[in-house]
Amino acid sequence: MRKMLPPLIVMLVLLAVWEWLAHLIASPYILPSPRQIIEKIWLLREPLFMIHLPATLAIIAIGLVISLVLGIALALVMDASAWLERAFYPLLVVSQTIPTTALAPIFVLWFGYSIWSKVLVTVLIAFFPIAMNTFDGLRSVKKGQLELLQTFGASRWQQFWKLKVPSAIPSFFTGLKIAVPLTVIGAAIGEWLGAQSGLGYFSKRMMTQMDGAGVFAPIVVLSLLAIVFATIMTIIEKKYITWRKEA
Amino acid sequence: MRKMLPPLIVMLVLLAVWEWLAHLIASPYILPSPRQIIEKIWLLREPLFMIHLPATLAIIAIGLVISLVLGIALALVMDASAWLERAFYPLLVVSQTIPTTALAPIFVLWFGYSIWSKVLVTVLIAFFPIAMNTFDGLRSVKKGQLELLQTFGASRWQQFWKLKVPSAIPSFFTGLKIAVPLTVIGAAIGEWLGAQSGLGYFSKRMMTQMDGAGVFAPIVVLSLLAIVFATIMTIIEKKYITWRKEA
Amino acid sequence: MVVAMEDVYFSYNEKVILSGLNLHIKAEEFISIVGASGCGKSTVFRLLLGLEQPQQGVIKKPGKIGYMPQQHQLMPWRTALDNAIVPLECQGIKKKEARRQAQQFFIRFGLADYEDKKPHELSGGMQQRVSFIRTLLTGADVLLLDEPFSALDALTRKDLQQWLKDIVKVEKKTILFITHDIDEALFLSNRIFVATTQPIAAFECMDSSVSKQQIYAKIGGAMV
Amino acid sequence: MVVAMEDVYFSYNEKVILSGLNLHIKAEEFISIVGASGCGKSTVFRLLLGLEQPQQGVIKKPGKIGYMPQQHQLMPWRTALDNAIVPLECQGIKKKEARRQAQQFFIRFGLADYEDKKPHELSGGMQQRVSFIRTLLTGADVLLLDEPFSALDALTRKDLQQWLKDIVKVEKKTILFITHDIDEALFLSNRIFVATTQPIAAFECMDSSVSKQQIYAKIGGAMV
Amino acid sequence: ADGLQEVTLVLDWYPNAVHSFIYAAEEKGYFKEEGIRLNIQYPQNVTDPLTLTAAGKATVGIYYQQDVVRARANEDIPVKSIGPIVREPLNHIIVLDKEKTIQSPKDLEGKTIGYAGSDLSEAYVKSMVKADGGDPEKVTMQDVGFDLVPALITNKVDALSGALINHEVPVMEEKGFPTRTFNPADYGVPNYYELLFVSGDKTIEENPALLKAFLRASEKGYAYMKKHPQQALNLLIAKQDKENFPLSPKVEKKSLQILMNTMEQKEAAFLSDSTDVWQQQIDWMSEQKMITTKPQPTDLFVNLLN
Ligand SMILES: Nc1ncnc2c1ncn2[C@@H]1O[C@H](COP(=O)(O)OP(=O)(O)OP(=O)(O)O)[C@@H](O)[C@H]1O
Ligand SMILES: Nc1ncnc2c1ncn2[C@@H]1O[C@H](COP(=O)(O)OP(=O)(O)OP(=O)(O)O)[C@@H](O)[C@H]1O
Ligand SMILES: [Mg+2]
Ligand SMILES: [Mg+2]
Repeated sequence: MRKMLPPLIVMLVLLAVWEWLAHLIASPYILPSPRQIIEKIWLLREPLFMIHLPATLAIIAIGLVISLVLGIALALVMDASAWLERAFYPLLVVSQTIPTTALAPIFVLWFGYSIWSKVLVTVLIAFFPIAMNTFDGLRSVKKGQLELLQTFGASRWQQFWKLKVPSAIPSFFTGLKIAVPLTVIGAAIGEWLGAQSGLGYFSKRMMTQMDGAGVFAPIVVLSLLAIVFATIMTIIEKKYITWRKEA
Repeated sequence: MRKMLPPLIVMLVLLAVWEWLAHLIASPYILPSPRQIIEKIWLLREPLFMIHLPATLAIIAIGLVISLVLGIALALVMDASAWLERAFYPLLVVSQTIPTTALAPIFVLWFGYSIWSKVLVTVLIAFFPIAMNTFDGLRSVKKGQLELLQTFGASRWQQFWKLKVPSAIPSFFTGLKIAVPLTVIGAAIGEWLGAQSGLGYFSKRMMTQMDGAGVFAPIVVLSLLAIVFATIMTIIEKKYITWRKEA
Repeated sequence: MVVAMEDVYFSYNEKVILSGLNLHIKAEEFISIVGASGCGKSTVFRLLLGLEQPQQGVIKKPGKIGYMPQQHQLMPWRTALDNAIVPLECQGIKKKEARRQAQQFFIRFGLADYEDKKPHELSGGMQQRVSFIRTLLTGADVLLLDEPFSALDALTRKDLQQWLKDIVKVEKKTILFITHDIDEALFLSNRIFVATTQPIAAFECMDSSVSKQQIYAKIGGAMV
Repeated sequence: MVVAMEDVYFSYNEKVILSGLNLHIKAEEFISIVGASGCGKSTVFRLLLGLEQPQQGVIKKPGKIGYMPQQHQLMPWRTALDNAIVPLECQGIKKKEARRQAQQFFIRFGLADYEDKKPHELSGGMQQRVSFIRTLLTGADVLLLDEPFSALDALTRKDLQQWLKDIVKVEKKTILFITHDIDEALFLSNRIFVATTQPIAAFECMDSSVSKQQIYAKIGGAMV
Repeated sequence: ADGLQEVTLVLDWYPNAVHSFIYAAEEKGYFKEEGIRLNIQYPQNVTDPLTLTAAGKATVGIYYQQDVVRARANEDIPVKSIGPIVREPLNHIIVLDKEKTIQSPKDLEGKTIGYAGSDLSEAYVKSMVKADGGDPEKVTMQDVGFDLVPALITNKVDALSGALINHEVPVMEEKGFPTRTFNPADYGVPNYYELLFVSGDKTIEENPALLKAFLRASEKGYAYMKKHPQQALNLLIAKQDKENFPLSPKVEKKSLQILMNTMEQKEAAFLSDSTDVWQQQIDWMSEQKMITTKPQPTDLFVNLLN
């Protein structure tokens, strides 16, 4: 567990600075201290972990799956032809520049107040880095290897699975490592815009009460969630992607 | 200009679908039609392009520069040692999971209602893909090339400029292509949280007046802005990064 | 004719490589191609494989060709054995069966202990042998081999030359073989094509009864 | 002794490559190393360069060594000329001056027209020559060359061999030279180190008066 | 299946004391008695109560009077008020009690006022300063986004417009920030309804019976609340506790006390409406150039119950 040391040290330093800052500002409704937040989490452990965390996790899980499918699909489409790349890339850019708040009424119109409008917000935020990085990975396929595979009579399907997928995996993982925290914040924003449960919803409700520690408590839970996910990603990556630097 | 054809066709199809949808919903306060939005842009051209666009552009420009500096610096730090990578990566993840709305009061406390609180929101959103992708690029440096350079007695500085930078550039560009639309939306969100001018501010004002076309008009301008930036990125990339697939 | 080129012109950008090349190879022939470095030997292979398109001329070739490129092009994420079986996989053969077939070659070529190594854990000569095995496993009747033995020590090389010479007889293969080793060319081939001009307008065709010196003389001035 | 290994043990994971190797090379010697493919020749170079650390034993070496790796390792984003001048750049020499110095070699080695080509636009032998020039431009007194001429045609190869033989005399270089071509080793070297055992416990040292057959016999059974 | 008709109600904000009568009616079964299955929604977007009812996606919404006027006048959005809930402004100008230099709106000259970026707030402030004899041009308006209170207590602004006397004020008090407030109705702005039920024209036309039933149930809820304010509040708080969102009982109690006086007036019953209030509002907004056309009050509200 020596690997855990660096993040722990940095985190502790950060918490110390935060605690100090919080005492300096001395306005817990603006910046609560870590101690206050932890107390709040403990106090609210029941609703936080039994009700709101599962609600948010559901959005994250569904959102991540859809982001993956959509992101990979778009990467494949753009990789399939330069024509399609040129056609789709501007669209992806546009999708990133439309504030969710502007689209929220339309989401509600179509999906009502169901989980889907929150999932949609999550997907809208998270699919983009997956699409771009996967596309980047697909483009990094070595020409020599591709040509050789073609001489073996490999079908497009085989070229894809035997060469493109492995070549794209390192970049794909980078995309995933960017997207995972975004699904977490995406879910929170989705709930922020309107929900009946979930950590983002909880945080916003607390904000209307000017309960600083209450605002940050669910956010800290969200952050920890993201760190857990990200750590899993990194472990998988370190374990399976070892060939990266070999020419 | 045959290269412009694919995006134009897709855009036109999309606009047609949108126009049709808008007529179907027939509630311009929820989904205005493209025609209505264009009329609105024309009507509001003076304030949009003379006042609000420059204000937003300033935030985007400053935000992008800071995101670049910060993102690249973090990538370098993480590349410098596995210790630092492990220490910093969770921090970056956390930075992505904190809703700007929760931090907004703190930003305001420190920066007041100046441009800097909006720049901060922009940076917080845009630096992450730059950092992650640049880091990814740095890690893709070929071991054999690095070893050879070391036998030439290259200093760390020389290894960096002669090998790491060129190796990282393709990934860096992918990061940039992800980050550019995010700076645009980041600026809009920043303004959304409190501003006196800017396209995001303008859109929000229109929303409180339930002027659907007015809400979307500045958003469309933002999107076009992002497309212009993204296109410039792509052209630069296509022009200078040609060695990618050669083993 | 199994393989033929009729009046083929090819150039990279402005640089003309082939100007009106004719080439006729009959089934079961073993042809070596020799010529100065950079004269266009590998390019001829690329044209035959359809990886480049001639600006002019006709190319006749079988549907299936086994190609061993000059650079090994092993996939860094696959083990040596799994790199070798790629052509079999492409033919839809199950991995297990494919590995079984490949293992015989690994044993024969002294790589039995290296089946599970990644390419970067192999020596240069080992990488080349894996690439060679991979080409053999295509099962194609026509093989294009681009300097297949250049990274091998003299004895291993001799051994593989003899093995190749024997096997092509038994299995009735047609071989095009690029090499810089004139002895190798003389030992293996029915005919030797010597690239004498720049760009290549025609190969000077020699049979294996000529002497090493005669070929040297034909290749002409060193370096392009 | 310019370069020396004393009782060096080295293994990759469990696989032992060197077991107690001793090696002594005097200034201005030209040493060729021959041995079966995969026996550990390139590994000896990596140890001398400090790219691998011995598990045991002492290695003596000069601060500056010129290394030509078995794979060319050219940077795909640089032109041939700019690849060659990397060592000069690392020494702080201005690009313009560096290019001027490199150009002489490009002309000498028949690459004058290819200065501005990217590596993938070069033939295999051309890439190897660029890599060779790059090693020469390190200006180091000790050069480790790992199969520098393996991709060259016979005539070019002869030409470069002669050139190298002449130049090392004039410039008083110490050379370690891995090759599979016994003739080449005999032609160039003062002494030939033959790897006879697996793992390498010692090199059998022969001077250039021995015959090709004697060396063949020493290398022993083909393939590891 | 249960023979009930579904009514989707989009609240103006998260549940708080002002919604006590609805929760009371729901818990006491008044909606069921009227054949209604109530489905309460919180807005995803501030304008949801208006736009969704206009689009027929929700049956009833709770929204603000001026926005109904403007929706009709400027954007021709088909919504109407079907009954005022809060009959007086709650949106007062708020200053910290310790800020002694601001004793009436004219003292705002040279000060900075934080608001959420709506032009309505701008109009209130300017009208009030002017009516009080000050120069509106000397007031600085600062858009502070959604963080009104933090802006005030960190002294980034000197006063707030857009915060409510029944929510932000008691919350600030609880946190140790007593305040002073100025009612727009006391300074030149005609009295207006802070909150009202709205519904889409189509719903009003096609299903007035359902809306009537809804309003009757609401009236019953209000009557209950009036008689048993503490119990009604407890119903709301219990409901919120079940959702694990603890409301501060102290704040909500204070809030309800303030609200009780505003939901019904001597001459006007709960949910009853009058043309005058609308006409005054239309005139004032037109004066303020917030509307380009002057709609008829009858286009803006209906009295379904009588
Ligand atoms: N992709 C390319 N783009 C431009 N020029 C190229 C390309 N590939 C090869 N060439 C040029 O074509 C010529 C022939 O190359 P080719 O690889 O066929 O030579 P070769 O005979 O195989 O040489 P060698 O024995 O050194 O491998 C060379 O001059 C080379 O510079
Ligand atoms: N990075 C590595 N990890 C594990 N094993 C390695 C690694 N590099 C080389 N080896 C093993 O070390 C042995 C010696 O390799 P080396 O490259 O030194 O051989 P060589 O004598 O240069 O052979 P060749 O003539 O084929 O180039 C081989 O068995 C090889 O499999
Ligand atoms: Mg070649
Ligand atoms: Mg080697």
